Amino acid sequence: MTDWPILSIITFLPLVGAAFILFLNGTPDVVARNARWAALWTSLATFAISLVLWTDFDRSAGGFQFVERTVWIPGYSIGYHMGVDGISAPFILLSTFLTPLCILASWHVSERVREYMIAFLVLETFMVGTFAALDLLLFYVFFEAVLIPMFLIIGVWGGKRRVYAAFKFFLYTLAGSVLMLIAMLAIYWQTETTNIVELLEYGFPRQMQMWLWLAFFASFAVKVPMWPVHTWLPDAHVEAPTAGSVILAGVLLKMGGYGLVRFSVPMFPEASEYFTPLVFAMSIVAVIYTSLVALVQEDMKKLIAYSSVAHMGFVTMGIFAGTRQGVEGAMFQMISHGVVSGALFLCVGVVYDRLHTREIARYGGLVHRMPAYAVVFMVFTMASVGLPGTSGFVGEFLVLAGTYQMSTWAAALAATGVILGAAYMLYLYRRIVFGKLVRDDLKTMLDLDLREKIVFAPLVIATIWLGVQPKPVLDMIGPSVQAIVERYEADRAGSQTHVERPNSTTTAQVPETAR
Amino acid sequence: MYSAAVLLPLLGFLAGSLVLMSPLPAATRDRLAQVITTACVGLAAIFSLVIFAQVGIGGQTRTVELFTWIASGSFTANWAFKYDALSANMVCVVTIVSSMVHLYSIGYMADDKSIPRFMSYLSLFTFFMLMLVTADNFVQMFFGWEGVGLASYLLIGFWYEKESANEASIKAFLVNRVGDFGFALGIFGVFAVFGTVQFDQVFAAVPTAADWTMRFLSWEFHALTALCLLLFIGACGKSAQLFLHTWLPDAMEGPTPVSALIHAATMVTAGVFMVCRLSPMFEYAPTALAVVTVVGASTAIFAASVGLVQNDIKRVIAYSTCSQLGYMFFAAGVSAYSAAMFHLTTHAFFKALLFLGAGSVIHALHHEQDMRKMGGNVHTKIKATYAMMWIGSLALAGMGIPGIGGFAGFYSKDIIMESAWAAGSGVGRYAFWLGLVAATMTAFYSWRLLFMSFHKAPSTDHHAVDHAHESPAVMMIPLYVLAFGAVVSGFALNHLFVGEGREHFWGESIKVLHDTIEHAHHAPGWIPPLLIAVGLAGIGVAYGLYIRNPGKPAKIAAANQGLYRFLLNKWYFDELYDALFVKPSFAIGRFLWKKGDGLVIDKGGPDAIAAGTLRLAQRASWLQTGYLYHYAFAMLVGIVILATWYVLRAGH
Amino acid sequence: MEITLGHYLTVAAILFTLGIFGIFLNRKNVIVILMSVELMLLAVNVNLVAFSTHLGDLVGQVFALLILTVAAAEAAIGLAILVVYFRNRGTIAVEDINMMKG
Amino acid sequence: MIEAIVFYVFSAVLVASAVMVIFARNPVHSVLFLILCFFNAAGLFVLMGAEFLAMILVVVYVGAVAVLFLFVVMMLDVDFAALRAGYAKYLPVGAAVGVILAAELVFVLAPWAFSPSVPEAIAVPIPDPGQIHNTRALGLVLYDQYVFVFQAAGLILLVAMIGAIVLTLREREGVKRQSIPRQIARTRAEGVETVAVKSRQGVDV
Amino acid sequence: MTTDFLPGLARPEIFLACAGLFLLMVGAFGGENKVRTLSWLAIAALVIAALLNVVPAEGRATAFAGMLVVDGYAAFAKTLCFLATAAAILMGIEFNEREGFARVEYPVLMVFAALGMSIMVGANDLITLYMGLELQSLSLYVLAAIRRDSIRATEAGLKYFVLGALSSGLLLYGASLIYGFAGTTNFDVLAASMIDQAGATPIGVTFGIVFVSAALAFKVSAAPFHMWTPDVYEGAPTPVTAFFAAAPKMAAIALLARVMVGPFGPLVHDWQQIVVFLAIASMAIGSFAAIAQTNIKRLMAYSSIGHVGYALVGLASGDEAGVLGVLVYMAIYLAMNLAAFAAILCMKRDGRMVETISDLAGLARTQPVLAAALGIAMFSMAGIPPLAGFFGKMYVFLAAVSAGLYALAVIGVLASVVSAFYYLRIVKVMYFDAPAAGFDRRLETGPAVVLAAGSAITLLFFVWPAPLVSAAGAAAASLFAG
Repeated sequence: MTDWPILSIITFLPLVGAAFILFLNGTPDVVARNARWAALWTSLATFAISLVLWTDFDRSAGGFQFVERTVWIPGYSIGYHMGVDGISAPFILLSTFLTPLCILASWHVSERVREYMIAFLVLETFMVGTFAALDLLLFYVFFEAVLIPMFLIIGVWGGKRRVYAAFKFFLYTLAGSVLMLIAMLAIYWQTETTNIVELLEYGFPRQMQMWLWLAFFASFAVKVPMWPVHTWLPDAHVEAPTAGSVILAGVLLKMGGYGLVRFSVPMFPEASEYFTPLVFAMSIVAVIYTSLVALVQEDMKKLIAYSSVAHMGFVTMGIFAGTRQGVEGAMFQMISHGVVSGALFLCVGVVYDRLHTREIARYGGLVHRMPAYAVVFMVFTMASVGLPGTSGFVGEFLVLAGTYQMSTWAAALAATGVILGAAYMLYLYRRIVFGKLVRDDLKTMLDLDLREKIVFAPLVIATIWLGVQPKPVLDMIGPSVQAIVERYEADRAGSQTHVERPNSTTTAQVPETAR
Repeated sequence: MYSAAVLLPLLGFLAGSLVLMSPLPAATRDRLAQVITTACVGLAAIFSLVIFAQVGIGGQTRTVELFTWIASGSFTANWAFKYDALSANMVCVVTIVSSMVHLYSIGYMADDKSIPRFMSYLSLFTFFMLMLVTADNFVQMFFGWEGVGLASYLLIGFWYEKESANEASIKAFLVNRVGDFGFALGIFGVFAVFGTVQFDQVFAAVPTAADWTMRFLSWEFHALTALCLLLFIGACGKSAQLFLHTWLPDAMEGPTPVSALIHAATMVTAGVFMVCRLSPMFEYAPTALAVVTVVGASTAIFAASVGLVQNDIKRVIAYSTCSQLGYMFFAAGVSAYSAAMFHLTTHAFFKALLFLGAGSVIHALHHEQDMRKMGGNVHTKIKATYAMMWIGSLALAGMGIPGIGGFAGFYSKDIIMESAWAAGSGVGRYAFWLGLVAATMTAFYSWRLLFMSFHKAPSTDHHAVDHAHESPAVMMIPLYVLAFGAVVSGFALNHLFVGEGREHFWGESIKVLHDTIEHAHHAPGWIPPLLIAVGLAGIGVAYGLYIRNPGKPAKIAAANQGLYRFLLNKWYFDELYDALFVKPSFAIGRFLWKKGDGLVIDKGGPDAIAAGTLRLAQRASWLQTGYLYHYAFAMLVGIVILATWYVLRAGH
Repeated sequence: MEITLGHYLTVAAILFTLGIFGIFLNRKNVIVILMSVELMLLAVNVNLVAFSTHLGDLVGQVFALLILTVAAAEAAIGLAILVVYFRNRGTIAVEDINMMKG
Repeated sequence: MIEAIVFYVFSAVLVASAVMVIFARNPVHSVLFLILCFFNAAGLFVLMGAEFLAMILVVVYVGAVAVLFLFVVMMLDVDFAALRAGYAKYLPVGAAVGVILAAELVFVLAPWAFSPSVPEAIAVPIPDPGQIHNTRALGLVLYDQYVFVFQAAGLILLVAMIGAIVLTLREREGVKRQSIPRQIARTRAEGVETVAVKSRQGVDV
Repeated sequence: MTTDFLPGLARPEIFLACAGLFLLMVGAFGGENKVRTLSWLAIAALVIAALLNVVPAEGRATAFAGMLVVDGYAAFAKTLCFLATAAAILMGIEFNEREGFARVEYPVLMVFAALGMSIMVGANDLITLYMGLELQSLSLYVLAAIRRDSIRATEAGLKYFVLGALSSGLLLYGASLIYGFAGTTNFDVLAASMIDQAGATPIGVTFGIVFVSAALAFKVSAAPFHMWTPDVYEGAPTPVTAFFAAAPKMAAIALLARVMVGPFGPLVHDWQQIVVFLAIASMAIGSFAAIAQTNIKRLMAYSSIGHVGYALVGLASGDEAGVLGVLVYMAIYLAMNLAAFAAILCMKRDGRMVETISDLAGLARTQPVLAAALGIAMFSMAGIPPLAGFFGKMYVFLAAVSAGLYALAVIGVLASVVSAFYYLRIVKVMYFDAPAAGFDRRLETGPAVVLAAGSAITLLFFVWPAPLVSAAGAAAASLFAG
């Protein structure tokens, strides 16, 4: 099995499906129907194949696995180089997991179905490619390419202000990324390689690290998005079609976090350490500021979009805490957020499909007519709030635990976000689901149908499963994170520990069984 | 069996949920859910008694590890059930009260339209509570901690059509979150300091860590003190101690069985349980203990004072709960953890009894909760309930005859007061005197409640009273069981919990450096009689005001308008918080959204750049005038710029 | 007083500048612009011939010769375009050549 | 000395007439001044020993190009009254920039220095005019070393011719032309129409 | 200096000259109804000429007494010029017929223009350079105005001509200064002469370089010598515009690069600033001014100005990597630009051409294939991977970064973000807006073929970039070998 170019298959299989859909013909209805099914089966097949990454992944090793490598651009040592480690594999699984759900959730899309499905499949290819690429340039190609289908998805199938949102999304992220491109070229010139594996071992001069770090950060900070470059996100989310929001929140934001973990911290450790206070500050502001903003939103999607910013603030904080728990928590938080925020957008989509408004005030008392919906929404609300036992808790908790070791201020301030997070989510839930059912149009709302239940079921299961038994995922992530953290610690100037232990020289009195 | 005791309620919850979603007829669903959940919890209660016998009395402590939950580097948290005297006792209390409440709910909620949901929630709560008490590490405890918060949220907001219920549920969750915020920080600190979150390992390391310091925020703290205080914030939130108490009275919006189970007997005592569980840590943090004492004592008096004037029957009991929790805390604060646990246990019985009794009254009066509309000698119609309320009140007031015996509260309150006195410290005395005053108030409002609910002349609305009827057996049996507990538990457990058997019983689960209980046994002999005396005094005043001179309370209230309002409005905590936190949060949020995001970031950032770009674009295209001479001139300017540049460069 | 290379170059430079001047200061008539171009080329030729003489190299003169040839061809094309433009527009005032802009 | 006087006379007239080319109000005058320019430039060429170029300049430019200009100016029959002299507005800026350029050029060119490697670089040394006169010397290299560009020049002239034709030659509507092939291919049927005339009805022609 | 004649090395040029003359004959005697045949013959001639390109065994050789150089670089550039010209002719066949100016001279002039380009890129002497440039330019002036009944076309021709003549004057003046300094016009000898000057360049030579580069900047339409571009692109008939934006630009850039790194190679630190200035100005103008456009041809004009700016970014480094970047960039630029113009040629409604961007509204619904092709071209021009345009940009920025020109690279990428805005706007109009009346369904053969080929190259370049990159690498190497 491992002799196969498994990553290439996962990456490009959706493209095959897209090509197939491209050449469908028949009456519009037939094309639409076939396109839907073809897209669904393609993405399901991709997911099925990607499960190999789960089953065959060697959890004891921190290095790259399933590596493929061939020459791509001659002369320049830029290769087609794919591989995964514990940091990228979960994201690939997340991407392949969410795509079929998105397609299923978009079943009712009736306009330009063919193009829609192609856009999603192409998007999947780019997403998987981004995480699988082991060549800097290849990474960039995939990373940026994502913009094209997403731009079209927002712009063509989006809401009223879709044009503004699509442009803002595209240009904002593009502006961030191009600086990274320059940095990548500078890296190439310094090291004469774009091989990520080699680059991770390369020690850049301090001064250069600073610039490279800033350039990379510009890109990833926008993508994550970090305060104050987050404003594209609410707009993009609000205007995107439901599935677009799901992918945007579920996977695209993770690219930024992935980039920080993959590149910024291990490749520029000195700069990362130097800039950690900045990142912490930005993260904390993101957590508190956007939580407060989320509290007063009148649009459901905007609220959840702002909550994404806040949640991603935890991620960036955890990553730059640079401790095992921090980075691992950030990774887990991203995976969890991918599932949960995606699911929340689907929840919004469900009611939007029925009433065609996202205004919170238009709803209320949905539980009377839609009990199943209320349950599902409650599960994800709680996961978003970070209730233990749901996936949201594990990441948030580890991040804070990890950050605490570096900066108690950061941890304490960010922890207030947990309170505010509960406030805006519960407030949202209450306004939509609870209360009296007064409006006539709400009284005719139908509960989740079978298709929607099928969409939500895996998400609910994943949310609970990740919350109760996160260990397999953490085991997957662990060795790779360990490698990064060890390297980072080695390059770090001094220990950040806040604990004074006057009566002992070592931590020996901490029981060894702690592990 | 050890696992089953915890997991059975979960099973009940899942089964109940399945029933809820099943396409069966409504009546069948209701019945099925009731039977399954009650059976599960009941079975768990039976198991818990066996466990109590084995672990508590038999001393066979054990930890059942299920599987690893979170493992990240040196951070490991397992799913495990830790059984020692402390948790066995709690499991017992929880499952017994819970099963009684389950049973009671069958009757109380009979008319409700979503019975399966209610029963499932109750089971879910029970499961979380059991997870909390059987945790062998901080994280699982936190799991249960937040889980019970969720269940509480769901149950308070059970009647989701009611706006007040929704608001109360959110408030409960959020205030608890504030506490959890401290709890979580405490856990992080524990991990940072000790490198582990396993109780055993932390406790083992505590003695060596007695003089460690740690930086928290920008200050240097004694490590254990800081950690304990942070953790105590969590306890305050859950146990509704002063400053974080505001949610508890509002939580009475939930159905009465919920109030009995969650907001009296079990969940709210989690804070006390936590402090006791962490006694090995607190013992090395005397400052923290002092804080616990002061907060507990202050809450005791504060809540009691508010309870004096409330008119909602459930709110009175709620404040009473709050006050009693204060007792438990200051007991723990003076290192009398076993006393705290003792009171916790007895309180669970009599407070659940009171709530369920109140529920029975409310049930009888067709969901009337305002005591001003009760009365009219309704006790003649609901005699059993009336009796039960008496038992509960007597137990609450700690009535008994010193040297001979009394109701449950008599034993536990007695030992607490003695401990407070015996602690000998300033805070101990503070707690003692406040506790004494609170005890008076407790007796007063308890009987005020009795008198107003049953005896007082009825209000203008006779209807409810006229049609009052005794509750069905399914509701009464739990009352009897709990009443039994309220009567005998003090006597039965006295020896084991705080008597000579205590060291054998608690074993390793509670650690004390100075045995306050021992001192308490040598406390002055005047304390028990004094307690009884102030209790009787309270009862007497209540009798005087509400039976003998029914017009008097209004007059007193009118004479002390300021004080009365102050107490009636709960010391204006809600208003204060609303003005300090809630309103500003929304205002700041709106400001940041409109002004921060909208004006500064967007208008100043991307939009400004976009607008600037467009302006530049306009300019750039104006440059293109279409006139040849301008074009030629532009070329010339280009040449001249370059030429001049090189001339100047050559000059250098 | 000896006439050096610098003298010729100066004359050529002035002539060249005048040629450029003629192109962008002219508001009247496109034909004058074409004449200005001729002036510029003349200046170039003066330059080339002067260099050729002072270097003792014939290449400059060959270059100048070819420039003369090409310039003639250029003038022809220019005038042809001018004529067709005039036919369409009825004017060759420089200010009127302004259909397209922005 | 004489050389200097001649140089200054030619140069002065050259520059002056160049100024007049630009600033003359009447384009016909401009053309005439241009011709004067050419003559003076030719004088300078002679002064520098480039007789052939001087001759070419007079023959080709004065004789052909300038006349072409004159021809076009006349042909287009521009309405001089309508022409505006609106450059005063831009004159200061334009003049300033132009003067800067001129100043820079003069500043740069006056102290001219050849590259030290010039001797090796000379490709075609000018032969002694006494032995091979200028025209012959040019001819010798033009058809030998520079034949490639010479051919290219030929193509350029061809393109100019094509261009001039394609742009300006037009077959006017309404002008009758002789078409010999059509005349030859003409058949009787095209030429004669036979009409059966019914009596008393006449024919519409 | 070699005195070898070696006319065999000039095979493409000689063939094209003969072919041009032959076509002229055919045209002159065949009359207007032979235009189609003539066009196909011209295309064939250009393709054959492209195939006739030789790369001498030693990598580089000069012919005609050093006037012409033949190397891999010239061959690469010539091939692209010829093919682009052929594509332009192909696109124009039906258009010209439809618009009523199908002239026999049209393909002939194209062929001569191609010949001029060929001479330009093979120039090894200032004189050759000038002759090639003029041969090309004169043809272009005529082509711009070939639709002689159109006011806009003739105005375009006039503007182009006047400013072109001005630029010729500048070029010659600069050339005369360089000749005057070094005593030679031959590039090889010049290069040798300049080596001595490196470090302390006399200002006269610098001026010469300034003037020459300004003139060449005019030809490549780099700001601030770009002013003719928008007007000419708008005014000229669309196939001619497509041609202008492709082949001559390629030739001029190739020539610029050859001049800069050849004779002036040793003076890289002197001319680098010129190129940087031109690059920044072009990128800025190209990005900003395009935003305000409503006519798609004008927009393409500004876009091409911007693209020249990027190509110049590569040149600014002045090394082999830079030239490689320029060549790759231009090759890709040709593909996507021709595709875009082919799409523009398809914009006709009821047989009449429309040119405003708003006419594209909703094209994605009325003609999805066309919209997709144009969309690909636009995304590619914006430099979004994985489309070819990104790789072009990557190579030039790589060169700039390698030369330490970080500021230039940063300005470049930021300009590319701005330019992305207007490329996206076209995509937006096609995909997001409500459909306007559809275009005529039938696509003409010429544009369709070019569109398909251009889009395919743009879209699939990333799959197999090796051939182009290798060829460009060899070409760049040969430029530095001499």
